Order: sequence, then C-alpha cells, then structure tokens
Amino acid sequence: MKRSLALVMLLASSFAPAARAANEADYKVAYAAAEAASKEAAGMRNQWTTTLSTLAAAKKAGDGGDFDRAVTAAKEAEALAKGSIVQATSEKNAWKAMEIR
Amino acid sequence: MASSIRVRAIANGDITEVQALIQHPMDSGFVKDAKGGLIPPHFIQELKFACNGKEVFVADWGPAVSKDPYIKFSFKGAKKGDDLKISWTDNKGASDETTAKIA
Amino acid sequence: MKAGSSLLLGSLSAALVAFALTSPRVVAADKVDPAADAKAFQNFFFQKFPNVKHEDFVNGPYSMNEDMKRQWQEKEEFPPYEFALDAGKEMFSTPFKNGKTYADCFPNGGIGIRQNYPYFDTKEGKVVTLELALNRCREANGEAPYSYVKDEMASLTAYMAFTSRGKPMDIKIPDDPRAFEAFENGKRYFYTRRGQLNFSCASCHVQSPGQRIRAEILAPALGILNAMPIYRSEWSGMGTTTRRLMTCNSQTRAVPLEPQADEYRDVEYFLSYVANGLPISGPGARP
Amino acid sequence: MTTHIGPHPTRRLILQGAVTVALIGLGNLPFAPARAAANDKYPEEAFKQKSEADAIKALYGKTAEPSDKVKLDAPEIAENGAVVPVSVTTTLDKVTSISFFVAENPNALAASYKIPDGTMPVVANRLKMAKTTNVVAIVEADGKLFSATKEVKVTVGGCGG
Repeated sequence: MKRSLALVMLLASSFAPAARAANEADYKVAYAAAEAASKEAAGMRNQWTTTLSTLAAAKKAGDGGDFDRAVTAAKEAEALAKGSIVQATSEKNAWKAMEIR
Repeated sequence: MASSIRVRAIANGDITEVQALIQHPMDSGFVKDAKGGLIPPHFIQELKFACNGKEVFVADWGPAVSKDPYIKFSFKGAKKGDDLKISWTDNKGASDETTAKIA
Repeated sequence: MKAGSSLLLGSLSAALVAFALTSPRVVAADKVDPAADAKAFQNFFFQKFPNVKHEDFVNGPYSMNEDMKRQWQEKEEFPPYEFALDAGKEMFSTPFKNGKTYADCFPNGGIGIRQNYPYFDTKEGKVVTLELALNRCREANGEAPYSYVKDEMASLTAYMAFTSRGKPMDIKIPDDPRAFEAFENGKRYFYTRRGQLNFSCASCHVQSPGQRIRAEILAPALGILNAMPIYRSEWSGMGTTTRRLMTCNSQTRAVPLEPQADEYRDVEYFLSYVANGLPISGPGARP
Repeated sequence: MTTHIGPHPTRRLILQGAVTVALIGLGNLPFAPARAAANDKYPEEAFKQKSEADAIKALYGKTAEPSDKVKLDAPEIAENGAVVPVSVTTTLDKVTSISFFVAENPNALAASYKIPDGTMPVVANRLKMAKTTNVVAIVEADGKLFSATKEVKVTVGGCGG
C-alpha cells in the first residue's frame, strides 16, 4: 500500500509544475489571441457584447497582476469571439430557413 | 416657455371632466444615474385645482407618482367658459400654474 | 463568466455548423422580388392572427393582448409623448440661424410625408431614412446634427409622424439594382441571428408575436415601424427607430452598429416596404 | 411624575391622577382639529411611513374595512412598473378623501386626494410600483374608511441583454 501511495505522490508532483500559477507571459499570449479573434468578429460586424466585457475583465485582472484570472478570462473572451465568428459565417445562408416566402 | 401643465376640461351637463398631464421628472430618490450616483428626490408634492374661487380638487403626491404625472377627476358646479386654475409646487419649492377655459 | 457558458458555446457553434450544412432550402440565386416578399409577409400575419384587423397590426403588442390594449387606450387619452409632440412642432417651425426651416428641406414642407420614408436615393445609391434626412437638412443649413437616439430627433420625427397619422405606408423601390440589393440586404439583416443569445429579429417578431417575454408582449413584425418614434415607459422617454434597433441588438448581446449604419437603413427600408398599405400610427406609446 | 409622599398622599395622588386624565382627554380634542388642519397641510409623516398600515394610521388616524362599494381598477400585469394606470370609483357618498397605497414600495403611500363636496369620488392616476405587490385604494366616506385591494404583477421586460 505504502509503495503505491509514494507512486501517486510522485505522479502528482510531476504534474505540479505544469499547473503552476500563470505569469505575465501566459497572460500576454492569451490576451493577444483573444484580442485578434475579437477584432476579426468586429470586422464581420458581428461582435458580441459579452466578448468585449470579458476581454475588459481579462485586461483588468492582467493589469492588477492576477494572471490566473486574467488568462481564464482571456480564454473565455477568445471562445466568445470565435463563437460570434462561427455564427456570422453560418448565418450567411442559414437565415433563409426562417424567411417568410 | 410653454406651461408644464397640459389640461383638458370638458363640461357635459353639470359635470366637468378634467384631465391633466404635467411635465415633471418626479424623481423618487431611489434611482441611480448612469455613473451610479443617486438622483436626488425631485417630485411634485401638491397640485391644486380651483374653479370660481373654490378648491375643487387637491392632490398630495409622493415620489411614487409616475414621471410626467397624469390625473383625471370630475366635479359639479361649473359650466362652459368658466376658468379652471391649476397650480403645483414640488419638494424643491419650484411651482407652476396655468388657467384653462372649460370647453 | 461561468465556465458553463463556454460549454454552451461549444455546443452552440457545433450545432450551428451542423445546421448550416444540412439546411435543405439553400437556393443558389434567389431573384429578388420585393412585391412577392411583401405579399407573403403580410399574408403570414393575416393568417396567423385571423381576428386581428389588418390596420391594427401597427399597434404592436396592443394588437395581440386585450389587457395591454386597455392599458394603452387609457394612456392614449393623454399620451406621454404629448410633450415631445409639442416640442417637435415648435422646433419644426423655428428657423435655423440662416433663416430657413425644415420645411425648406422637405417636399410639401415636411407635412404629411412620413409615410414615404425611408426612400431609395438613386443619386447616392443608398436608402435615406427620415432621421438621416433631418440631420442632413440641419447640416445643409449650418446647424449641428442631432443625436439619433436622443429627444430632439425623437421630437422632430414625432411631429412629422403625427402629420401623417392614418396615411398608408407608401415606400417605393425604384427600378435600380442597388435598390433591390438594399431591400435584400435589409431582409437578410432581419432574419440573421446575432448576439450570444443567437436571436434574429424574426426569432421574436415572426415566430412568437403575442407571447410574453417577461413583462412585455412581443409585437408582430408587420407594421412594427409604423408607430415610430415611440415613448417607452421602460425608457420613460422617447425613442427613435435608431434607438430601438440598437437596444434590441444589445438585448441579444450583440454589439450595436453605428447609428444610421447601412444595415439599419436597409432593414428599415425592408420593414417599411413590407408594411405598405398599413396606416402610420406614430408617435406611439409602448411598454 | 415623581410620587411625593406628602401629608395627604392619597388626595394628592387623586388630584394628580385627575389632572392627567383631563390632559389625555384634552389631548384628543386638540388632536382632532389638528388632524382636520393636517388635511390642508402636506401629510409629510404619512409619506414617510414604510408599511401601508402605518401610513393609513398616520394619514387618517383610524383603520379601514374592505368594502365592495369601492371599485379599484388596476391591470393584472403592469405593462411597466414605472407607469401603472390605477383608478378608483365608489358609490359611497359624503366622500372627503381618496388615497392610493402600493404595499411594498419603499414608502407605501403613493398619492392622497382631498375631495371637497361637489367633486365626484372618482380618481385616475399613474403610479410607480417597485415590484409585484398589492395596490390598495382607501376612500374616506362620512368619517369612516373603506378599502379595495388588488395585486398587480410587475417585472422587467425584454430578454435582458
């Protein structure tokens, strides 16, 4: 029993470094990706209000040094921006389904 | 500046029906402005209607009366052409009054 | 933002992509036929609400619910837009610094012409709405333009609408391919889903008019702009067509476009054209 | 009042007792005209009260009993909490005052109207309601209070943004 426990401890610790706190570099990368996606959505004139508010939250957390929260929010903003891009692309034709003919 | 009081008084027989709409913010003091600050209370407290020298209707209002307040009532003892005097004062001491002819 | 919403997002985008691929009715190139569109649009509502009188559709939610209609008729005895109307009338006749007035910018002195707006300007090749024309008139006479979402613009359009009350909407589409394209662009905007809530105008105003969205009853899309501008109790103030379109966008969590953007002008053109024949009922009072 | 043990405590006590009784009695008297006078003055106190019961007491100094002779007209679901059309009419006669209360507003009393004789006991107005609650109309007829109550549902509109 004791040996397997040690094994588990070893495994857990080896993962530990990967989940270390995000630092400024991680935040910068995540924020840049989110911002690019948001710009693309704006270019398609289909930005979501929640993309902008989440992006702002990411920036606020980032400026405040809370990089964990900032990276999470930046990833969230990127996902929202990507969602609006998919929506705009698919709606190019999907709108006809609801048209009164 | 046009009066803040719009009034319509129509006599049919001995009964005169009066409707009035008054331009006033009627701020209750519970509402926040865009920047999150409370808008101070600013509402009409007293509204009086008088005809032929007699008070025919007096309203005591609180902040729960809607913006641009509206009121409708009727009274006896007046006829077409009589003057109906309307006046109000608010909690900041501002006031306005107007006189309307009964149609 | 809760992690749950990104989950929702993943499923949303997947569903969207699947939906696009399988949509059977994607027709290669539709011939744009506004007249047929208008007929189909009106018949859809006439059949969906057989006991609503055709001209009543312009009363929005009040054509859909008796209790709301009663509240509205009580308010109409002395409507809250009364002050905006008086202010608009006064502004309309107050000369600019150069002595001219709005009457000089509009056919028939601007009286009783609201039903012809928006129109397609063949010189400019674009739709011109009443609000845009008013600001262009101000600029042409050396005056600063008004905000498209504030009281001055609402008062002016309220007065011009009032002078056309009861006249049937009469929007024309000139024989100009750009006009047909503007109409089609407006129609596309009307049916396109947007915002994180993924609603199009049609999701509410075609699929579920008469039903409640919390306290409010949804208005039918037919004649929905005939009552503009409207005094909304929710805003406790006047609202122009621009303000209504922009607030609808943000309600579905879509970032609004700039006022008088082409999309807004075209969707106004589309919605007004398909309501041809229905009376102008502006200015209106709404929840 | 300090009780003072004097030669004839009981007589003194009786005397003091009598005086206070008189005062209380008097207290009512000036109070009555004061209330009548209060009618002309803006009922500041009543508008400050939180609950509807306190507001009614502050305004009229007595309680009301429901009566089907008071017809209160208010919507089932308010189109919008900021502008709720409410009106009352009654077949009672000698009506001197009509008031409206919104039970769960920050302050219950919304509006109070004085009805001089010759004026019909009918009033329509538009009130603000903070949330779904009871609207109460009180009619003072021939010195007695009668009431009618109706619940009005209030919520926001739209899909919220």
